[in-house]
Amino acid sequence: EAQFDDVRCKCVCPQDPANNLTRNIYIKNVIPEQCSCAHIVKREEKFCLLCECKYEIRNTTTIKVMVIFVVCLIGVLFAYMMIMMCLDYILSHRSTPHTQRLDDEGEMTPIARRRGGYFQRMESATQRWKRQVQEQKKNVFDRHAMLS
Amino acid sequence: EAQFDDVRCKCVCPQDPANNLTRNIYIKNVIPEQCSCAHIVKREEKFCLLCECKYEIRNTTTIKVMVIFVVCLIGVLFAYMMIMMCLDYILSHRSTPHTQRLDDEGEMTPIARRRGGYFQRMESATQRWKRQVQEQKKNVFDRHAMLS
Amino acid sequence: QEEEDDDLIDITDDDNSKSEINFRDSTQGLVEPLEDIPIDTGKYDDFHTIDWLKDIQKDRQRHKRIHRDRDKSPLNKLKAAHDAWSGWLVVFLVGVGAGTCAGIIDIGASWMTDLKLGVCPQAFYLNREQCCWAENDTDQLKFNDKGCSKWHTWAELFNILGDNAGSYIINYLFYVLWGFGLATLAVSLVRAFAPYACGSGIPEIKTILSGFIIRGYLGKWTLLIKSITMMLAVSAGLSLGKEGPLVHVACCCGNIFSYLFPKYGKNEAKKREVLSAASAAGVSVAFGAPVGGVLFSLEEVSYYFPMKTLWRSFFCALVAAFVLRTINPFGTDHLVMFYVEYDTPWFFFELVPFLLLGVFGGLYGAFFIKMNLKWCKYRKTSKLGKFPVVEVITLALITAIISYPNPYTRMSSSQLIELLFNDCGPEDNFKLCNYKHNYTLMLHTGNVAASPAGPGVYESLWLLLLALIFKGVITVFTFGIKVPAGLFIPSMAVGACAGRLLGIGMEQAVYFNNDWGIFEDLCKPSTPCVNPGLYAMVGAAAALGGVTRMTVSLVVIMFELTGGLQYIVPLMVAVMTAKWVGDAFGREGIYDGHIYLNGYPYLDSKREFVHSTIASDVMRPRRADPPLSVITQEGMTVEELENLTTESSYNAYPMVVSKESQRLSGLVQRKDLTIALANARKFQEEVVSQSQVFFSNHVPRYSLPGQPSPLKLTKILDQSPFQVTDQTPMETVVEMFRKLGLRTCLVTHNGRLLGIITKKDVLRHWAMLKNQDPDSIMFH
Amino acid sequence: QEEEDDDLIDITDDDNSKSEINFRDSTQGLVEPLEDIPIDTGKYDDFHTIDWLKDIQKDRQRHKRIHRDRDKSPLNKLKAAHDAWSGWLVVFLVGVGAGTCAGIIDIGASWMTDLKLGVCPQAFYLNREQCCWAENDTDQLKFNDKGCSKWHTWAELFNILGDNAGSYIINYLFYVLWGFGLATLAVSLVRAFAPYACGSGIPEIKTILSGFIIRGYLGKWTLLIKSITMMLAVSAGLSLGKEGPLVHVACCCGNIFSYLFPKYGKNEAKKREVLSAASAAGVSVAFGAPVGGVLFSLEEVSYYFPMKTLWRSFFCALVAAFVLRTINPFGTDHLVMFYVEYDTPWFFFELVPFLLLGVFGGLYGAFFIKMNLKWCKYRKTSKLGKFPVVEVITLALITAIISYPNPYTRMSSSQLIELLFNDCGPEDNFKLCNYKHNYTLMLHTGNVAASPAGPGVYESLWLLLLALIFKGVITVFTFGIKVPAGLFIPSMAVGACAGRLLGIGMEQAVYFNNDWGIFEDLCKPSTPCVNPGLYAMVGAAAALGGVTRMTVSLVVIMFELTGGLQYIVPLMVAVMTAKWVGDAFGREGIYDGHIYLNGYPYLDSKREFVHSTIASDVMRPRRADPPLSVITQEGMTVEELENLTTESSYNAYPMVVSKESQRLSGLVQRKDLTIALANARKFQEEVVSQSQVFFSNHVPRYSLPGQPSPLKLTKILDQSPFQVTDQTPMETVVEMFRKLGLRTCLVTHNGRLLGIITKKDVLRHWAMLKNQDPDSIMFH
Repeated sequence: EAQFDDVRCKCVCPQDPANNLTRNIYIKNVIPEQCSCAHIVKREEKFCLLCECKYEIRNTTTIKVMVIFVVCLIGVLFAYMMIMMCLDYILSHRSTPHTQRLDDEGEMTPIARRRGGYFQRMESATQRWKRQVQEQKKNVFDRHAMLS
Repeated sequence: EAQFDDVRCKCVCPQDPANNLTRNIYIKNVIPEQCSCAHIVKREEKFCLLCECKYEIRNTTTIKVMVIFVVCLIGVLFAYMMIMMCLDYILSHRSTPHTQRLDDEGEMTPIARRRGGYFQRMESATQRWKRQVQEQKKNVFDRHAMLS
Repeated sequence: QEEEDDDLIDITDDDNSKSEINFRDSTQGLVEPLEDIPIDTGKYDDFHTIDWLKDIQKDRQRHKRIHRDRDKSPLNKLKAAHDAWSGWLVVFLVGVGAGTCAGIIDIGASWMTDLKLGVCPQAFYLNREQCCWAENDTDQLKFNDKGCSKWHTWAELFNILGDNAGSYIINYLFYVLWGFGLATLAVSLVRAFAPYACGSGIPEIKTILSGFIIRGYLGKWTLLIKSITMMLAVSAGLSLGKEGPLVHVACCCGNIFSYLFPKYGKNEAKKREVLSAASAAGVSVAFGAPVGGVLFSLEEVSYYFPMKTLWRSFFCALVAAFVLRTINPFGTDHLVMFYVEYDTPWFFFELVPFLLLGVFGGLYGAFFIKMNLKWCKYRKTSKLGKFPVVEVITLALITAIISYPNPYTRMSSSQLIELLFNDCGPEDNFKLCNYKHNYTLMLHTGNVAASPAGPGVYESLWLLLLALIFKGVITVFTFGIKVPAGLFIPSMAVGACAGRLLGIGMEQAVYFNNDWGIFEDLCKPSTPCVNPGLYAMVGAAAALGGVTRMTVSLVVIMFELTGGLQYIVPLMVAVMTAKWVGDAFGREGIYDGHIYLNGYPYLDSKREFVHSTIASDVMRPRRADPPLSVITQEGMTVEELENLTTESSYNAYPMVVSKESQRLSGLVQRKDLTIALANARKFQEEVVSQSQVFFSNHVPRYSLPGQPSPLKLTKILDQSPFQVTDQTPMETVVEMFRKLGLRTCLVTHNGRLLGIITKKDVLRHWAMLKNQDPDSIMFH
Repeated sequence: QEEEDDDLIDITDDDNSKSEINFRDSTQGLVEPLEDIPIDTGKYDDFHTIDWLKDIQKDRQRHKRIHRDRDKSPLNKLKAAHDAWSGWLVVFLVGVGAGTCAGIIDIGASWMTDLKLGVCPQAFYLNREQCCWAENDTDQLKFNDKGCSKWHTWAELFNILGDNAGSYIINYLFYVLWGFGLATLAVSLVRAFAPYACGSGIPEIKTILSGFIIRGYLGKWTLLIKSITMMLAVSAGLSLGKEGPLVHVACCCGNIFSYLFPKYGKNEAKKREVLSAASAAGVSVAFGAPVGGVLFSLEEVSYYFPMKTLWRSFFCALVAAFVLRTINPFGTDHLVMFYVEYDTPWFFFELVPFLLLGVFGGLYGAFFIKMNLKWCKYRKTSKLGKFPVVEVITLALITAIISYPNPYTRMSSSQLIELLFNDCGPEDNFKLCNYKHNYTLMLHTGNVAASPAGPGVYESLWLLLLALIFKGVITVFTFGIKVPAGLFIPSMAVGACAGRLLGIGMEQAVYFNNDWGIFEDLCKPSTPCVNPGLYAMVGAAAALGGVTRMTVSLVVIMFELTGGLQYIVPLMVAVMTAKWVGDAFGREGIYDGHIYLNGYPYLDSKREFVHSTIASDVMRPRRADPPLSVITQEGMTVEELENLTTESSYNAYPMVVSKESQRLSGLVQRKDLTIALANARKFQEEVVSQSQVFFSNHVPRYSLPGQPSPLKLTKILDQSPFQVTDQTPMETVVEMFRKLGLRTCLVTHNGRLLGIITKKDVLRHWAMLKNQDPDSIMFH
């Protein structure tokens, strides 16, 4: 559809209420060679000499990709946040020793260990990250030692 | 004379050899309100729309004063330099003890002393300045220790 | 130890400790008794101060080693070339990274901002301006809240058409709801993933660049969350800008990319060179002003700024601006943000209103700084600080509810600024440009002459005044909430409103009093005379200058921003006046104010130390204190040293030749000592508690029978500590700390050790002299 | 003592010594036995290095005193206000002075330059352009050696009309004669009145700003003679510019005005702040580029550049530019020198030719630096140096004779640059713009499309190439002769020629290969594509960058100079390439080269010290030397001290507690010591040769009968000398010398004094490590 094309020729002309000319912007999708007042505005030459025509290019694909990327990112982060909150909620409502046991179990099962260091490293990284976020939270939100 | 007035209106128009228009600069002394293509170039409106008119002001008095000032300054310096060179030449061709005597005399006469500290101070300043120029000369021209 | 560090290191480097060993001494691969033990030094703890000179020395040694090895093999030659090149490469990458981030943020934020007003159903990803891109017959769409036929407001989407109360209410409701939703999302994300992502970031970056360590502050999560929430917060309509946070984002890029190059990633002092360049890139992409960015980095942010950094900063800023321009999805040619097209001259008499704008800027800046710091202090100490999420949401709701009715607050602040900066051409037909033009004269001369204002302009005046007051007040409460929040744009908006108001006033005054002496000579009827857009520009610069107290960089940013090279004198007049007026009420800018509020250990390089104390007044121990814990060069046992390290909490211990003479011989870092002792216990079995420790080279060749074998720890002794005499004036000491980037300095008298001064002692002393609470400074 | 100083002090200050006494101690009006004697310290000898920290301390004490006395009386309050304000006032005055000087020089030089070609009989004071100011029907007068009817060439003045051989010969003859006469006058004036006025001045100003004293270098005679001879030298047609010397002139203004304010006039360190600002003003008026001037001062000239100086420099540069613009006698609106009007975009593929221009600039820079330094060295050492006047005159004759036939060398270099920077509009009808335009298409689209070149352009190509070679070679011999000579303009002219040549080549290549892939997409037939003017601009920047190795400041100067904000990337590419290519052949720019050639004691703050020596390698005494001359705290007699000061020539003596312990207790300046001893002999009758001198406070209350009364000299003892340990790496020591501006530093080991390092020791050491002749450094 022409509306969402990536090129346009835009001519800006001054208004002249005396001659009933209130319209002053003229836009068309044309090839660059045709981007001149004579083609776009279609008025007498004298009027055209005061107009300024500019050929403009945009890139809707970039916009589309980036907006979708941002929306997805926000979605994923939001979902992750929700899951974490739910997990926290569930975990905090279970008894502590139970959690402890689960964790130990998870770390000790030979299957898990056999599945390779990757998951372990991943998990320890996550743990570390969580601890770090906790630390940051403490500094910023609880102790107000920073960024206040 | 209009030629050396301080204002002008200058219109620059494109050449158009097709219509035998090779002249492209139009200059006139007018009041600012009249500095428009219509007044200066006196051509049809279509041609005028491509011209650019500019009203310019200069200050010949400043130029005159400054150029005369500079010329005088150079003249004075040149004369002083010549006098100094002549004096140096004369002094260096006299015998040294004679000069010595003259100097002593000049410094010792009660009249000179009575004439006040101003001349003395002046003279000592000049002496100091001369010594300094000698010093600079030695550094720059003889020893080539600086500015080479 | 390891994990503390890892959160900053984003690539794995397994040869970490190995290279450290090599670095310290290439001959000490094997562990021998009496030989030194490999120690992994050079890492700093969180919230500690770095030692610039030692870091730079380390880098030179590393450089020398690479240079020396260069001829050994082609690989080494390649390594040397890579090393020489990596300084430029890293700033290039940082520039690309910062430019890309800024591009994504610009697109996302502009789209999300327009989401409050409506959508483009045929292509949801386009904002209003882009949606109406090829719409014929739409004029001044940018400054108009009516859309085009393709763009649907929320009311239209629900089939409530026309200009009636129903559609107004629906639109109002959606505006507020979106504001609420986006703000909630922003603050929750910040809270959940990266609390360090909130705020403007510039005070913290200043502190970090002055040599402080805040782990995780420039990490990848901060980058991600700050980028995302910045868009959300701006779109929520809160009175904040994305320019300050962009500097933080660029610095995150700088930190992350510097880990690709061990030269920068492992050396905190070198890393700060990259960060200086990154902050220049941040401003460069925020405003499209590369030169201004470099000057901002130089004037406002950086602490040590060698010439090499100047060149690299410029390169980095240019690359970033160029990448952003290349992304250029909106089809505008101009690199800069608020491009103005006019080129009209200004007149001498206009310096008076520019001066007035400067005074306004200074007063507003002083008011803003005072109020904002008070409010932040209140937030910090009262119960309000317990509800950061609620605070943000409430503020978003209030802002949205008040903003919508006034078209000048309904549009985003940067749109408002752009609108106010522009002059009114004959083709503009929105209210602010509602002048009674004489079209015949205009067509004849080609100039837009001064014209009397129409009713639209008068209406705009009121709305602008309201917008000015609202923005001026709400920003005080907004700056400091727990979402990313810059104040460049809000301050500029306030100043631009004031400037435009004064500009329209001047314009009309000149038009109606055209026969006055001064106006008659200058303002011919056919030529444009007073340009209200220029006043808005000058006002914006003045307000921003009053708030941040920047001068040169601000003027350069403004003239790059607007492309108006000839308005440098008006801008300068206003900015300098704003600074002087602001300084009369308090010398510190908003960033310095926040640094003091948070008690960061920042030794300001701009302020002069004007007191006449001497080093012995500042050093520890004080008169009443117990004597300094010192180590003697020889004669102390392992046990004694271990007790020393556990009992006292000093970071470094001076070493003397003997307790009696107290002649200074060096300095030992506590961290090095503990590690060295632990290693010795672990690897050298013959070392026992009673082993004598030797820091000098006078180690007995063979240990006497019956005596435990000695331990030699020469390597951890710093034989070149900085020392001053007790009579040295504190101004000299402060200069040394500032210019050389010292951490500790020893005080001697006639060659005898008297005490020790650390950077924090200096800060505490200075705070005390300024009658501040010295304990407010954050000392870890 | 007095007279050495007076040559710099241009106002009389009789209360000089009095205020010095007050300054040292306000209570010591009366001379008592055992009390200290007033000493007039704080003055430096010619060719000595200043002590920054002590000077700054002195200023702070002065400031504190004024601040303390403020409430005593209204007069004191006024004094305090004046003191606080004087920093801004002095830079304001300097700006006004520099602007005025530049205005006079501009007018004078442009008039005198045209004198070579003819006169304006009706108004002899007008140059050609101004003479034809209101002449209708004169086109492109500026770039045309034909005058108008009012302007008479010399041939016309002698009634030899028409375009024949006779008039050509007469004009040629006058051209050469004027060149000869003006050059002779210039060199004689320099020789007779102010030999320091010759050269560019920038290397010396760099050295002075780094803390060196050259008395008379910035005096009023230098200012006068440099201003006058600069005009003469430029007008003589020599291949030199007036931009570098303008920096020197501005610094002279800075020095002279700083004597109006004791705060600056009497404090060498503070005076250098004013000089930094003045050098910014110099560049600002030279090019009309205030921001570029500040960056030039920061990047190239200044040594210590605190933030306060940045603001003041900017202010000063702006004031200077503004004054110059206000003088504006030529009726041009543009502040800048080479204003270009075009705004055409550039394309990616053009970066390749820009890069080539950068390479050319780097190569030319390397060639120029090498050849010029060789020639200068030859001049310095051979018989040529004995005939400076003959050299200048010969060079002027050669230049004039070769220049005249080629119209591009006949015009002045700055006119040539302006011509080359311009694009060819349809209205230009001189040879360089002789294109076969399609006028119908042009009138239709309003654009100047790419067109094939006409014969005029091809002729110009050859002439430009000849001009390029001639200017490139003759400048090598010109820079360094004994008249004021800058090389900004000649270098830019060379680069602009090369750029224009390449630009025309590219333009025609694109026009004739319009169907190639890359060109087809970008260069539409109706739009302008490759702009040769832009290439000239880039080439000029590259050549200047190659010669001076400036980067950021050069780019900023260029983009301010031309008003072309969008060409920052091409400029940057070319300048960085030029710097890198140039650095491959030798790291130093032309100014640094001249500094080393002349052996000024300049401790470059840009180069890194990369060697691994330690302090004990550098300190005196060396292994074979006799031990250091030290003073003991007590026990030495007046006679011993007098012998010490006469026998040894050190500038300072370290003081130890006792000869046995060698524990350091302070430092005594030799000058202070001699004056103090002489004063004691003069005013205190009981002081005899055998009197013991006490530098500590342990003076016996009453002298024992039979023993001469003791002399107490506590005041001259500096109790806070800088000290480092012998193991300190030299890079740290160099940093200390650079950043703190030390003069001397003492070396200790375990608290015992080992030796002393002076700034000159550091320089000598560094020169030795670079395999230079260490004795080439000028040590006074």
